[in-house]
Amino acid sequence: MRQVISKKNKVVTLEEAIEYITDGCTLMYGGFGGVGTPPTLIQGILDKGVKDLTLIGNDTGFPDIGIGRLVTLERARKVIASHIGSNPNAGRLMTEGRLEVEFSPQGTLAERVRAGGVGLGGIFVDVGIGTIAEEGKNNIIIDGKAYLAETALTAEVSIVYAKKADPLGNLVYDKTARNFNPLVAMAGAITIAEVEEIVPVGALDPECIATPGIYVDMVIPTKGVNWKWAWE
Amino acid sequence: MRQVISKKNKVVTLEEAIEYITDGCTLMYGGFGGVGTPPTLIQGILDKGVKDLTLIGNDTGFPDIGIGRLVTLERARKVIASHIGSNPNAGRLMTEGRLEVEFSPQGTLAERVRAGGVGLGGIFVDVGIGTIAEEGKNNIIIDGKAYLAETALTAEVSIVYAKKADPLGNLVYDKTARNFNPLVAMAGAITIAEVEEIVPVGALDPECIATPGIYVDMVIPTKGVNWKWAWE
Amino acid sequence: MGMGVAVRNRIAKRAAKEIHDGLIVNLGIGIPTLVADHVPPDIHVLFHAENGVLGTGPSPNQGEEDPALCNAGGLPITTVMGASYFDSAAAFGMIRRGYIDITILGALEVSETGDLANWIVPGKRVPGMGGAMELAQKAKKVIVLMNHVNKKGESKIVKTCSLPLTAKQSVDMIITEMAVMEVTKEGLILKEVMAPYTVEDVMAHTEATLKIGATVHSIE
Amino acid sequence: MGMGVAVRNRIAKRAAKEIHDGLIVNLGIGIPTLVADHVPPDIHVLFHAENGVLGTGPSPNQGEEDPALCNAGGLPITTVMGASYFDSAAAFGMIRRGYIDITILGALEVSETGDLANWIVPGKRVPGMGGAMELAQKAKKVIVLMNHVNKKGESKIVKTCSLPLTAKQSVDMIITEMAVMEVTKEGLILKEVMAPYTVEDVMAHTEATLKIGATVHSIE
Repeated sequence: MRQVISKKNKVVTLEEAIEYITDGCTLMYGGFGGVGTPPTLIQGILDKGVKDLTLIGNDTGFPDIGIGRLVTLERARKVIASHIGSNPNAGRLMTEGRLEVEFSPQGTLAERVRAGGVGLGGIFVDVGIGTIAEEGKNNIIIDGKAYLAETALTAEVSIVYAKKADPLGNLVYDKTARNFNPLVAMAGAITIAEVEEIVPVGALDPECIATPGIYVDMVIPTKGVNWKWAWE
Repeated sequence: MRQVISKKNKVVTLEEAIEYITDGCTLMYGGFGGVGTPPTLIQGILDKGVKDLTLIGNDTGFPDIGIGRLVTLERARKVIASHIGSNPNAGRLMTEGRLEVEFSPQGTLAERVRAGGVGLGGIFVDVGIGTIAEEGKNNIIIDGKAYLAETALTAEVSIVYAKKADPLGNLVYDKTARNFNPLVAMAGAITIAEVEEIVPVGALDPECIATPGIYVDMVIPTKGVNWKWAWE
Repeated sequence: MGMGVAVRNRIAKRAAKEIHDGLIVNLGIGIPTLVADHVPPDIHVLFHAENGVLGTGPSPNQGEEDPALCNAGGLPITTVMGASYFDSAAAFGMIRRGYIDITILGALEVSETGDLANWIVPGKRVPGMGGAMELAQKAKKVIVLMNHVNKKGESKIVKTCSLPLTAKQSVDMIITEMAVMEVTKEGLILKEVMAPYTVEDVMAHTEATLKIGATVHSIE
Repeated sequence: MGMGVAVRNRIAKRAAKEIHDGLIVNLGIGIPTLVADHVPPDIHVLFHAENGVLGTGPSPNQGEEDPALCNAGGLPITTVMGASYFDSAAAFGMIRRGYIDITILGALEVSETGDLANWIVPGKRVPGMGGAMELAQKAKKVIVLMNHVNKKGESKIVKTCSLPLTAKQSVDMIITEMAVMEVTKEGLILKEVMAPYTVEDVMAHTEATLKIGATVHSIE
């Protein structure tokens, strides 16, 4: 589908973007506790009724915040994340056998997503040695030290949230709403960016572009956050 | 030695910085064809008479440009790089058996340096499969596909060149003079940044800092490039 | 943690004493978050949050929160001069590379050799490890703040962890409402006792082999 | 490459025809660098350089060069609106992930199955592979621009490479001063002949099994 998208003006409607997110697909999402997760795309996925998703992201948000909304409404059959503690629905569904959950240490998860995004097969890392996190993983010894082989993660579709985009898909983020977004943006075969503001080509400082447009296929304007933050 | 360096004001003199670069040490350097290689630090190393260096960086510059000056004057016993073609002295010394050279594909080299900088053991990558670049490397099969295990690189001292620094060591770079610098900055046990301008804490946009000061131990002001570029 | 504000702050205050000038510190959620408030203003510390910021400052005033500026626990923060933002891979790069001088976090169990368990209760709660494995394994100094005993009154400081580990031999110091203990090569050492508890109280509530330090200070 | 400016530009001009609207293109040093000058201005192309820039523009005027703005060959460049700078790891991330639509580079030898050798002459020159392995292995389309024969008059288009490989089965198209050839599943196909050379000239100077395409065009 990638070929039909314009490389010169990537701005599309929500409806056009949501077409690419289909039942059973692998969906990677930016955000950390919901901060930096694209609210309008989440709503669009909910409204379209997409189901059986494999979700890949840092966490499962909160019950009514971020990706948590999809988890709570049982739109996912599997989640790969570093923690699900802030969304009790995820834990309940896992216990009930209705949601498969694969955990990675947070930094390892970030590197697995990045590795997928930059075309590596994976990384080796010593985090989790001596814990159950090493179960089922290849060991590799380098200079007498043990490492775990951690495989790259990619997705059919990645969704990210940014502060500004130009029509070429160049992105800048906003403070800690950056988090996993630049990594997730690289790892999707199709990447959709929801942004607060669309600026003309040339308006972004080339030194400060966090995600070059090469990684972004579609840009949609956000309708804003439609949930209440936990601290509110 | 790291402990004696102030974390609040990392600005030191060239002489103080060069103390950390000693005979036989492993020295990693930023730059790509000399662009982005710190000229004042190179001059300081030459003047101090440091020898038997193991150099790690993208290339060996030109005979009288960048790291090439150290190579030409036989201050290195080993180089790990992706190419040495622009400095015929490197090739000559290698042929004469006076300089050991280890090649990595450029992107693999960048990732090996980054891996060292972010505390990974290494990466696995399929670049170079079916060529002599795979000799002596561990193979790993993931989902039926072959990858090479490429080990992380670190250095005792890293030297980088940046446009601006604040006293905390936060760095921003200048256009394509960025290249390997942010990676090299992370991989040194001691990292010295030579910069065009030192600005007060708070003057750099927190969104645009390419190298957070956590990675930088010392900052020195540059005396400017003291070589003629190949195109001049 | 099921303890009052005064006790939580007392633990946080004691932990803050470990933070010296020039250090880089990562605070976990819960009591550790309170530690920042107890660091004297003349001490220059850079607080790191693993979602992607170095140089966090005090909590914002109510009504001045920025939803795009939170710590790893999702709570609104501010930043100090010289702060920087980066992605989570870069944030964990700093952790794995060993640049975090002190990490302060909670625990379910700590063993006398410094093993840490804080991410899973088999058959009950499986919240996931988040960034705790990296922080516990890689920070130069790991300080655990927690209740001395669990809800059943059982010691959380044990000979051997029964829960799945977060990291082996990683904890350096434990601060509870009863005591301050250090994990050393010579074993787990009782260093300080919090009033009104006595050395005997602490020993009675500790399953691990706890050696009494040469000088056990009492904290009022 | 030991050929005149006119011939070099002719090869570059032919290569430019492969560049369509919307593509992302990486140009190697030597003749490939000239290709940019032959792309019509109404074609929107993003040129990528592996040192760390997307969106390079024409060469600067003499005296307007910026030493901090160069291509991977170290030559001064400019940028276009919408350009971005990044480090070399990010630059190669784009390459390995398959985002380069076309890479145009030089070669020492190309085999009839598209094997590329361009980084080492054993016993003579060992310049290193630089970024050629990534580009040849990962770009969607690999175009080689080179002399048809080497200095000894021997074909550089061979049945099997004798030099160490840069990448196996990677080259899609070869453009020389004599001809345009494509590597296909059916073998190496002669598609175009550059005047004044004839099909017979090309066949006589090609060691590889070269099949004559259904319609061989002649380029004036």
